[in-house]
Amino acid sequence: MKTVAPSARLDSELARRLLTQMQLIRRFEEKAAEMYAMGKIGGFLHLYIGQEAVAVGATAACRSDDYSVSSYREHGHCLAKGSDPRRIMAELFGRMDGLSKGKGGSMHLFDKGVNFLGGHGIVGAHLPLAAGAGFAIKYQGGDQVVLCYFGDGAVPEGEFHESLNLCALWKLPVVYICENNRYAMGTAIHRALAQTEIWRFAETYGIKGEAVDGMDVLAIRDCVGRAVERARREKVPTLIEARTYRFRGHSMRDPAGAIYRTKEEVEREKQRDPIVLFSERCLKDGALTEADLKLIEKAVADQVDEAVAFAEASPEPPPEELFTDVYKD
Amino acid sequence: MKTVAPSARLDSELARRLLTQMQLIRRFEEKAAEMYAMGKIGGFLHLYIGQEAVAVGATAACRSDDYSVSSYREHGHCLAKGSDPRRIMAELFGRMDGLSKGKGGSMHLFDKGVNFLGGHGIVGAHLPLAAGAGFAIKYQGGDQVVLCYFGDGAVPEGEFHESLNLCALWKLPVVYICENNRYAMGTAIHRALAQTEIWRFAETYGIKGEAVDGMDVLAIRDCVGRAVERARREKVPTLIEARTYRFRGHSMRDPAGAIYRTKEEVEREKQRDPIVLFSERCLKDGALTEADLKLIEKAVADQVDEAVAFAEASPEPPPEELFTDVYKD
Amino acid sequence: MAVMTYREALNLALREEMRRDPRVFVMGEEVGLYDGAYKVTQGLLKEFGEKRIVDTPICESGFTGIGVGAAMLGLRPVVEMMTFNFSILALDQIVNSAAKMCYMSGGQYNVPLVVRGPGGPAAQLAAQHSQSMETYFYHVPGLKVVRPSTPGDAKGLLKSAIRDDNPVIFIESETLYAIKGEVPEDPEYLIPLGVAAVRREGTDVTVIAYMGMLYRALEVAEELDKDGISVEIVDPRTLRPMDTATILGSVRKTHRCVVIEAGAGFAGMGSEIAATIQEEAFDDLDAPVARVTGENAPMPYARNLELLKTPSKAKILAAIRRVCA
Amino acid sequence: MAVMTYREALNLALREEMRRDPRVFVMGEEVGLYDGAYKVTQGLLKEFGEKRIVDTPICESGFTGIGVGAAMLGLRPVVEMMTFNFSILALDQIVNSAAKMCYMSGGQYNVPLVVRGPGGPAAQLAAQHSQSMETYFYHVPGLKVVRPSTPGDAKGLLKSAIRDDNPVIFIESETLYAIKGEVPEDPEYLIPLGVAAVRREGTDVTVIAYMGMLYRALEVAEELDKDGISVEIVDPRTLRPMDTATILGSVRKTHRCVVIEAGAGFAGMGSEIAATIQEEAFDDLDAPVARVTGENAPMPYARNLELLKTPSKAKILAAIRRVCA
Ligand SMILES: Cc1ncc(C[n+]2csc(CCOP(=O)(O)OP(=O)(O)O)c2C)c(N)n1
Ligand SMILES: Cc1ncc(C[n+]2csc(CCOP(=O)(O)OP(=O)(O)O)c2C)c(N)n1
Ligand SMILES: [Mg+2]
Ligand SMILES: [Mg+2]
Repeated sequence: MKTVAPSARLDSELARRLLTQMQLIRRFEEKAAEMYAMGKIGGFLHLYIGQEAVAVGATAACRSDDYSVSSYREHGHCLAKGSDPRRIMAELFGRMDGLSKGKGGSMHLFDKGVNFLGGHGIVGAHLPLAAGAGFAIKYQGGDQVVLCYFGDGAVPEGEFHESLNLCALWKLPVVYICENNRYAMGTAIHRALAQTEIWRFAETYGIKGEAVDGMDVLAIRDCVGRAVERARREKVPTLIEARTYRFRGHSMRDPAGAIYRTKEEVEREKQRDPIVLFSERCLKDGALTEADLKLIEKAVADQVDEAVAFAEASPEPPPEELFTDVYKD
Repeated sequence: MKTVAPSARLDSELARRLLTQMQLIRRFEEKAAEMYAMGKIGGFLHLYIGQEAVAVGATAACRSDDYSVSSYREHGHCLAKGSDPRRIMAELFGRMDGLSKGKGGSMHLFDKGVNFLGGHGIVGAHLPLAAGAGFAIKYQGGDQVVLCYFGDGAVPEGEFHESLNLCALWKLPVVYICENNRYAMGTAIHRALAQTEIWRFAETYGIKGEAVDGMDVLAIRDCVGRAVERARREKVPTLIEARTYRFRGHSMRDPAGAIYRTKEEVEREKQRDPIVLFSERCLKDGALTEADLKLIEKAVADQVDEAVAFAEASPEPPPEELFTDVYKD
Repeated sequence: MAVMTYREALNLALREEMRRDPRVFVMGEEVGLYDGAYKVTQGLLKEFGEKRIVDTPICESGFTGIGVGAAMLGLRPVVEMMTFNFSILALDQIVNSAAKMCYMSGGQYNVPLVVRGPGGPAAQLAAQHSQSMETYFYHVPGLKVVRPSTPGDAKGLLKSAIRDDNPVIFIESETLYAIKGEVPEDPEYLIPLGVAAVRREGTDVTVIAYMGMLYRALEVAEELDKDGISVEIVDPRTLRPMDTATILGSVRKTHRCVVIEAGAGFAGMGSEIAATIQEEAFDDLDAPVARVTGENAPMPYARNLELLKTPSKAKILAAIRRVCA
Repeated sequence: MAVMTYREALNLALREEMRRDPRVFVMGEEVGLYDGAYKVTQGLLKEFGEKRIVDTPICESGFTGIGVGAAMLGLRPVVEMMTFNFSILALDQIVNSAAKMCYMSGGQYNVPLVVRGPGGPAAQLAAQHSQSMETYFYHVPGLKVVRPSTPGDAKGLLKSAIRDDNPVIFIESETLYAIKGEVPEDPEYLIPLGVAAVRREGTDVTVIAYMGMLYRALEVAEELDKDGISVEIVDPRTLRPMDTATILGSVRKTHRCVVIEAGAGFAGMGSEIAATIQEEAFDDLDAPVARVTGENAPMPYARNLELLKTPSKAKILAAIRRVCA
């Protein structure tokens, strides 16, 4: 695995921003898990806990007019992109003030306001969509970039290959970020892929591939930053493999995630909690103080409480919403 | 491109067999083209002319209980596998004595008697079928091998990736032979693939990849022979890229094939006619004489005439055949 | 006769058929080590080992194609779709390879393949994960399509599907896995494909329903009994081939019919059944065949909208009353 | 009014819309350098250049997904399927991405995408290349499905499809590309989606047919005229949304109806139309709605069997006589 020396000096503003975002995602999802247990949220709920550094680091390398698109495990990517946590929570609650008026739910968060092209439920299916967004940017003469997040489980799907080939062939400004958390549900990566060094798939297509420590928000920011610059200037795609771990089960219905991995493994990985690692780094570097950390913690907690209150107060979508948005008039 | 020194001494029996098969395919298809022009054959007719060395060389590296499966351009593969030319011609004529009682036609030749698993019309779709045959062989404890022929146009399809990954992951005895004739219909390979050295796709999956001169029947036999041995002994797949050229248009409906390639290019490539090359080699080596060549030519011509006569004489399938074979009882 | 869950009945059918025939194997995502995403294959890895219980990567087209290829060589694969929603990625292999192979080869290569897994509406799984997928299959010559509504049927039909020499699409339901019912323990208990079941006898109206909708219809029938409307309920069990004779027989007796269908209504299974009934039993009908179907919208996530999307008891009741008026 | 072929009419529609709106682009296999496998896009590369006429590798799911993604960002892609048979590989992108995006996003992202190309029976192309693919689409909420039967419709409907803000499945026919007809040259000639056309007025029986079957029906109608049977022919033009009002209006007048469909009959478009008619116009019917459909078998290669597979004039004639008896 290639790792990257974190940038020498850590700016306080940046540190605060990154930590706040990671904390927000963490607390938001912990709360969502609670709400799920209480029956306020239904369906599938896939938590991003443990992987926060990827979304936050990657998004930090982008401009706000860049695009992101993700799978069903997309709360973190959507929050990092700048969506209003209140509207996300309302969406999870299936309420009218949710991002999609409650019609999408946890797996299908969309926020046009922040160029978040959605959470998609069919594994692998959003990789071509990202290529399409890249195609449109180039067609329109823009210089934005598309970040496409997906799991290691999407790599064996045909659309992974089709998308990489098309992006490489047509030189599209897409950064594919595979969040390799080592498992697709219960399937460890070596049981799914003949090539477990996912970044190496890039080689064949003649594009740049890179592996990065997915628990190090600054390393991710740097790595994605380079890819984004390449994409913006040269309109070329990159495949990044961010090595991370999901601390929870696959979804709330697989709470332990304990059949296919040992408790010891999970405990060991939790030692590399990206939020703890970054907090320590900030303290050590003097970028943030213990008091700053407390403040962040508090602000985030308030934001999450507010999100829940907002969601609770939001009405159910009215019955006629069943039939709106099937077509755009 | 890796090329392989042809085996030192050329055995007369082998020479006769390979040349006869290549000639048979060539003359059979020339006749089929005639029959198509006369309206005896309908639908699509994709000729293999120019590529005969691949099917013949590859099949010569196999046992008769090995399997082959191919695309819609499969007359050559089916003939090389040992199918009765009369029954193939009857199939092209849509007659009851055809391999599939006239229900499959040119794109869907099947011959269970010689382990020919069919011609398949959806580009890329038979690559997983080959993997499935390999899976079954291993499951049943057999030591056969599956040859899977496909065009360069199938490489950008998702199933190419899915199949290579599965075969590499599960160690299935399949030899994938990409007949790179440089065009998928009118699309030159560099307009379809970010990686035009198709054999290099093998690398990522950790399997052996090799390019071979698709106009040299002995080189193919050697190259496929090595792959078949690996598959038989170690149950591992191989990806072979056979570099060849189709002398005719994509199908009889694209007779010239002249929009997307120059006349000069076609003429130049025809200089490397695999049958001419091998005939010369046989003469030079003394494996065959001019008289032998004439005899072969004559025998093949007779066989093809016989095939046409057989097809002509065969009745149309009776109306009730519309409803048989929809299900097996 | 044992009482067991629908899930256990499927599991038992798989075990029995695997014990009986070494050519039968199970393949799919999470079927082995994880014991099945919905635990239908629980314990099979332990009993039969990795050779016959095969965990796959996520590549539906690839592994379904492997199933087809293996079937051509004489194996009898049971391919699990984690949910049938994902079968759309394997549709080419099912429609163009599995369903047509026997025909294209003039009967040389048949494909004894079962593709099974849960389908239909599930709780708040939204537009992509809560679809009635049978519509992609029952139109296709060369396929058989089964929707088993009870634990006993789950066992008897799955066993028949596995023994069938043709590709069978076998769509279970997440919402039925936990229901209990009587299941014959006889390892030769087979329910032939293509035979409907009369779930309830009645004289005034025929209701056709399967899976979750069948249970809703049964409840409605009880309520209507009090009002003196006697409802006969027919469960087709197999959608292709459809047991038209049983359906027509019932309608010729009751002269009225309501077809219920969870999926979107336009051009669904209900359309076929209604069209056939009016074609074959026009003069027996005292009222048009009514359809109660899912609304013509994608499945929404919000619980309140979701409830509106799928036929409610109230809607079913109203339709029956209407045709009986 | 110019006379041109169906193919030319499509070509003209594409040109006009591309001139009118720079967001419109064409993408697919062989659409550019090769001028289209069936020459529908002939000359477009020359006029619009490589940026807007995009040749793709063979990867239907990939490039259709690119179309959907590009549409989300405001472009208006016209994706060609070389033939619709191959759309089955892109079905997930069409059904789960394109059709549901607007709904799942609560109206934020709509997908103004056209997927077009030839479909339906073609001469001796056998089981995999000669399928009536509309059945995979018209059931799906969020899609519109068009089958244009005449050169004029080809132009007017394709232009409407391109201007529509929703995904439209536009299935042409290989066997119609060469037919000629009148085509308005007005670049604002638009035929709204969802409006059927009465192709022939008559009083005794309504025949519903589209594409090749429409022409067969028209011939049969002429023959029946001699026998004093007056046939009205309705061409739905759009299958989703279906113009039920026009169909019902006609049936209420003639009291009899025959639906013709090239594809396999079980659970096809004819089923939906027959079901709707009997539901909505039961008391107006003097006979059951009859269906004449393709036989329930894959498409055979042999010419004689192929002729038996698709509804013949004789079968259509017999059905009309039967309902008029
Ligand atoms: C095409 C498809 N097949 C199967 C599924 C069911 N499924 C949902 S998530 C998942 C595992 C995906 O794993 P990975 O891509 O590694 O992402 P992670 O969950 O680890 O974030 C599976 C099999 C699906 N949603 N789509
Ligand atoms: C999935 C699919 N897409 C498109 C086609 C139409 N088509 C038939 S052959 C062909 C070109 C294939 O080229 P290649 O794989 O290189 O094989 P070759 O014809 O050169 O032997 C295309 C696009 C098809 N049959 N299947
Ligand atoms: Mg994963
Ligand atoms: Mg080629």
